Amino acid sequence: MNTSMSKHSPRDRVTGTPFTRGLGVVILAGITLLIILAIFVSPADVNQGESVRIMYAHVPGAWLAYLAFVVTGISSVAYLWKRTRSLTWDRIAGASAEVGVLFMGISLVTGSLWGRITWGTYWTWDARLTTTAFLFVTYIGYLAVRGLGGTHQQRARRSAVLALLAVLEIPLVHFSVQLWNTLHQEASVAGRGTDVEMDGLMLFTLFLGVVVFTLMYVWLVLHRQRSLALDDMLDDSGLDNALTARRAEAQGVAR
Amino acid sequence: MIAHEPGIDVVIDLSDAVAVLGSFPALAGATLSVNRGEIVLLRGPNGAGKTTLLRLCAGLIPLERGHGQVLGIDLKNDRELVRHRVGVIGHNNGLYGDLTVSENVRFWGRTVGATRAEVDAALRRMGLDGRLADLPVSRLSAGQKRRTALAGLVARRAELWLLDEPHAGLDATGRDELDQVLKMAAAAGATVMVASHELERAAQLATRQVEVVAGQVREIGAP
Amino acid sequence: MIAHEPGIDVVIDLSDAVAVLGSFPALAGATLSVNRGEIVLLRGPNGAGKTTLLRLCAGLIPLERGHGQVLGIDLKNDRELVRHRVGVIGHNNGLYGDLTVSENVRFWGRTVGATRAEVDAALRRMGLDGRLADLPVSRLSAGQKRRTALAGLVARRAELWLLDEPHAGLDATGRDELDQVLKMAAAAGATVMVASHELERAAQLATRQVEVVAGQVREIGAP
Amino acid sequence: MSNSVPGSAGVIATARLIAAKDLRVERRSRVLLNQVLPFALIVMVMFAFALDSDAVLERVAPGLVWLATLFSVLVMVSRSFAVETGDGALDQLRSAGVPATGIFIGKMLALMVQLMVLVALLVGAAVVLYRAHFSWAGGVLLVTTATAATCGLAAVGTLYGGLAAGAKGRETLLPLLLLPVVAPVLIGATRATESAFGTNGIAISEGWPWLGLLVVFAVLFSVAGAVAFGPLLDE
Amino acid sequence: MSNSVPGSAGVIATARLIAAKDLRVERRSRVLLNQVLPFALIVMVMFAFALDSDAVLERVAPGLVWLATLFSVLVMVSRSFAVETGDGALDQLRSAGVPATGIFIGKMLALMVQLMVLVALLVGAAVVLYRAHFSWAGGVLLVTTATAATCGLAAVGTLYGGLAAGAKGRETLLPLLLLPVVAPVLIGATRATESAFGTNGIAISEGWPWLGLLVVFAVLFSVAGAVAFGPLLDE
Ligand code: HEM
Ligand SMILES: Nc1ncnc2c1ncn2[C@@H]1O[C@H](COP(=O)(O)OP(=O)(O)OP(=O)(O)O)[C@@H](O)[C@H]1O
Ligand SMILES: Nc1ncnc2c1ncn2[C@@H]1O[C@H](COP(=O)(O)OP(=O)(O)OP(=O)(O)O)[C@@H](O)[C@H]1O
Ligand SMILES: [Mg+2]
Ligand SMILES: [Mg+2]
Repeated sequence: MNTSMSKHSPRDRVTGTPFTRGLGVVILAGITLLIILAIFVSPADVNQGESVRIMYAHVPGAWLAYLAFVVTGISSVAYLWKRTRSLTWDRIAGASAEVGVLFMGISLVTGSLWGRITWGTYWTWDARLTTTAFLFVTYIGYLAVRGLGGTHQQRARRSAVLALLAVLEIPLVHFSVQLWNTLHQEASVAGRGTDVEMDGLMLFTLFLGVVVFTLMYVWLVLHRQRSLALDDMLDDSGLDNALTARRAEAQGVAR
Repeated sequence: MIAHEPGIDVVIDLSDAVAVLGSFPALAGATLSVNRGEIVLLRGPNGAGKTTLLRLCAGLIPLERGHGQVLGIDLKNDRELVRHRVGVIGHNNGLYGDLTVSENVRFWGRTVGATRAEVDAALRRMGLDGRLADLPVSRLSAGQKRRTALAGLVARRAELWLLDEPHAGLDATGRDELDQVLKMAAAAGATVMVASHELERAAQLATRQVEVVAGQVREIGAP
Repeated sequence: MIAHEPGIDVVIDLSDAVAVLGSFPALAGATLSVNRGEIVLLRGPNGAGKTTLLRLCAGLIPLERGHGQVLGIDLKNDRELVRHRVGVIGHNNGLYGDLTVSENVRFWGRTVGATRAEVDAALRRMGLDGRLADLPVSRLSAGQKRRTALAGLVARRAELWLLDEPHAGLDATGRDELDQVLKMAAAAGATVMVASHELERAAQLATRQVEVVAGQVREIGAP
Repeated sequence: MSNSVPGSAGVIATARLIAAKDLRVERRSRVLLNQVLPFALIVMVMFAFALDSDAVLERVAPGLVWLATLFSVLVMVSRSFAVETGDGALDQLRSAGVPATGIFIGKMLALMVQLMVLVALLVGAAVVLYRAHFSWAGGVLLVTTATAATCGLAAVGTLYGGLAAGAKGRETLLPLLLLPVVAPVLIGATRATESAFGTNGIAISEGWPWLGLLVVFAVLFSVAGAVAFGPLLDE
Repeated sequence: MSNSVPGSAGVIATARLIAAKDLRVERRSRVLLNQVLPFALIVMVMFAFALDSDAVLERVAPGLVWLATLFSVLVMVSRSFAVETGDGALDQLRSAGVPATGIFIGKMLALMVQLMVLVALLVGAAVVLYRAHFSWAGGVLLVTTATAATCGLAAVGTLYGGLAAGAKGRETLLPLLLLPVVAPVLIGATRATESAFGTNGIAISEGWPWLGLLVVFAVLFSVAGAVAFGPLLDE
């Protein structure tokens, strides 16, 4: 249980802290810079033309979704391991999965817009696209299981098991382009020796995008984790009230 | 003789135990101590928390707050360990409708390591030999199903019996048979806790009565 | 006042009735006659055919052989017509777990044309107003579910009440409330038939007892 | 009730009660929204993946929409009757003398409303996923097709769902009963949708005869259900 | 039991008990034989309808076999757990302290046996219906593929079936959880079967890596299930 929070007065029970506020400002600045670099400064691609600018949202989105799901997996391990068992880990896992689904959604939407421009279609049954869709749905299923109800521990246990199995799909998505011959871009940045040479400024913009998305991820997870903690606390204080009420009921029946 | 670890004579020991269903404290601070060999009757109005108390003692639901030990095992950390030493029957029977009476009883007996002889004895004990033994459970009457479930329970030698309205549906003979089984088990060193609304009948069986009201436990003198 | 067709004072009239479950004659030639205003207790061992007898009278299963009339309606040809004049509660409750207590009772009341006021009265009668009324049925305790089912039954003005172990699971207050409801209904001209294994309790309620043994009916003198 | 004998509600009133109850259960449990919908979408994705060729896909998109609908119908019907049989409510309905025709119409209507939502979303998904072409001219045809097809599916689903409800092993009996009967719906709806989409250059006018088939089917099973539901439920 | 305290049966004994019980229930109710099997066959026929072109059909036959298997798995898993939850038997198993790993293995084995029968018949049907080519050389590959795939499907089906068993709306939660996860099985089994059939001129040697994927999947989920089933069932 997160006992440190209950020491504060209710007024302090907001999800923001000076750190996250500072982080928020940095992120706003970062987004501004990213937009400027991505849309105005970086060059158009030889093959892709202007549409390559979508990449600066598409690729960081996918990568951060991976990161989020991996964090969910790691927190789930931390929850399952007896020595570090704490609902905080479970809440981090849940928060991270939610943010991951969001980023995966961003990547899917930008990807299909991009596809419309370069392949002439929003969607095609390419392995990368399909496996991405499966990954997306898997985590929707994960969130559905979190919402099943039951005690907090039960929720944590079930979803942790599920998270460990789900995270294994990530390599499948990542290597799908090699497993199947596909339309989609091969791993050109993080992949093994490819002959694609990226323009320096493009690479930098992409790098900046990843950094900004990472900061956004951290900001979102911190807030979401805290709001989940508040939800759980609300449950607990609801339990206190309910206990009092039930005890009073027992008094009422006293002979 | 039922085996037991020597020295543990307080079989159930709850203090200020809270158990939560959904977000409702069905048990709101229950304190109860039961010794070996007792037959305790749980009484109290509908929704008071009797079923919840039994399930907590069986290690089926978590102990949210307070302390609890059953058969010397801490409910907070090791409640899974309680289970195979406890015999439970709830509101449901837990039977497979496609299997026959004897197959069901044998299945439940064997999951807890009972021998064939023990299973047959249990069937006889509950009057389920003869025509009924080979009838699929789905064709039984309500009381016959309850009997079958009880036979499955009798087939194992539990140290602690937790029974939730076991008499419901049984006919007069069945009730007598069950009471006799429970008394014999208690005499042999097992402990029994029964929730029931049939107060006159259960009072004859019990060595001690306890009232559950709004999630709390109150002692009532010996009957 | 419950309305009834004048002149029909024999509400149930079975002679040598046979009802078959699967291929088993659960009722093997039952003869029984019940007058308006009676409260009949059906007793007898498990599997004797009490549930089958009740279901036959409710028009739920066919009359295989023999003769039978309920409320003046022939069971052989028109058993569907019996149904909307009879109130039945079986071993199951027939509730929707996702709906609340009051929604369930209102639903069951309205299927038989009960008014809102009647539904509310039934809820109050069974002690289901207050916190419970807005709780989904899936969260209730066993006895609370039974109460809800009974409230749904009370909300309608049946001419013939057929109850299969209605007390099972109810607490002491609930039993008293139910008995009172049944006595009032009988006094107002309805007829009641109850199967039960709680003989002491049911004997106080009944005006007449009847024993079912191996699919046949035997009279027992007034209590 | 004129003779002051308390009777059961009429057919229409019953139908309304049952439909309202089913939709309320759905609103509480959100099974359609949270589970059937994603399921149907996944089914479509799986098909697409198993077929694995764009050219083929585009050609069979309308068929896949209706195939996915069909599998969802199975799930929804079994859910709809699980609600009734879980605690013996169906038996209780029978013994309360509630008119079976009313039960049938009520459950069918509730199913139809849910199916309409589902089909609307699936058609949307097909337009995006399989690049089906959606012309506004075909819209009218598409909407009437969807209405007639859902009506037919809801009718036959409710009818057989009720039949299978009491049986043991109903999880598997239902598909067995349902799938062969709805084959005409599958074909008719697919062809009508194809011509609404203009798939394979089929003209819109070619769709109307298929629509006729769907209407006949819907009327047939609605009437059959209304008449036969009572005997089917009875023992 | 050495300390004379009556204990529960061991993992292996439990697994055997549960598997024997499940198979006996199947023998009594004949759900697989009388209902799932025809269902799967109808699904395959429906596909044939929806696709409606021999050339395409022959190419996608292996995919359709596994798609039909997949849908049958859904039905069979939900049946397998309906047996347990109908009268609270699963709860009773938990409260008897029966080792969860044993329950998992037992139910998985029973499911696997039934699936093997199903797949064998579906492959046979594919050979006939879709005129798939069956070479004896590909036989070994086919049999090992079928074994590995059924093992994986049974494992993941049992695992998620148990998870969904207690939940409300389980009829629909199960497909949502199951379908995206088994996609790799679908793909792997399809490709391996294609090369065993020699569909599209794919060589048999190309099938073996896919078999590897299936084996990894089966091992992964068997182990995960054996370890995680207890915590998943528990409240
Ligand atoms: C709906 C359509 C799309 C989806 C779901 C999608 C999905 C993804 C995913 C999941 C990744 C991360 C891959 C990894 O590193 O493991 C990715 C990366 C990438 N995508 Fe897409 N994508 C889509 C469309 C497109 C299109 C149309 C293009 C460009 C023509 C494109 C170009 C890229 C590039 C360049 C990368 C970075 C590759 C790397 O270095 O790994 N994507 N996409
Ligand atoms: N999710 C929930 N929300 C609110 N209340 C709940 C919830 N779940 C259970 N309850 C309540 O918890 C109590 C459970 O009581 P329990 O089943 O232990 O009663 P009992 O003493 O066994 O009653 P009975 O005699 O009727 O069997 C009931 O009052 C029920 O209404
Ligand atoms: N298909 C069948 N084959 C053989 N016997 C059957 C079949 N179906 C039902 N029976 C028997 O029919 C009888 C049904 O009795 P019924 O349910 O009416 O008993 P009851 O008097 O209500 O018993 P209880 O007190 O246990 O509720 C039982 O003995 C049952 O075993
Ligand atoms: Mg109880
Ligand atoms: Mg009975």
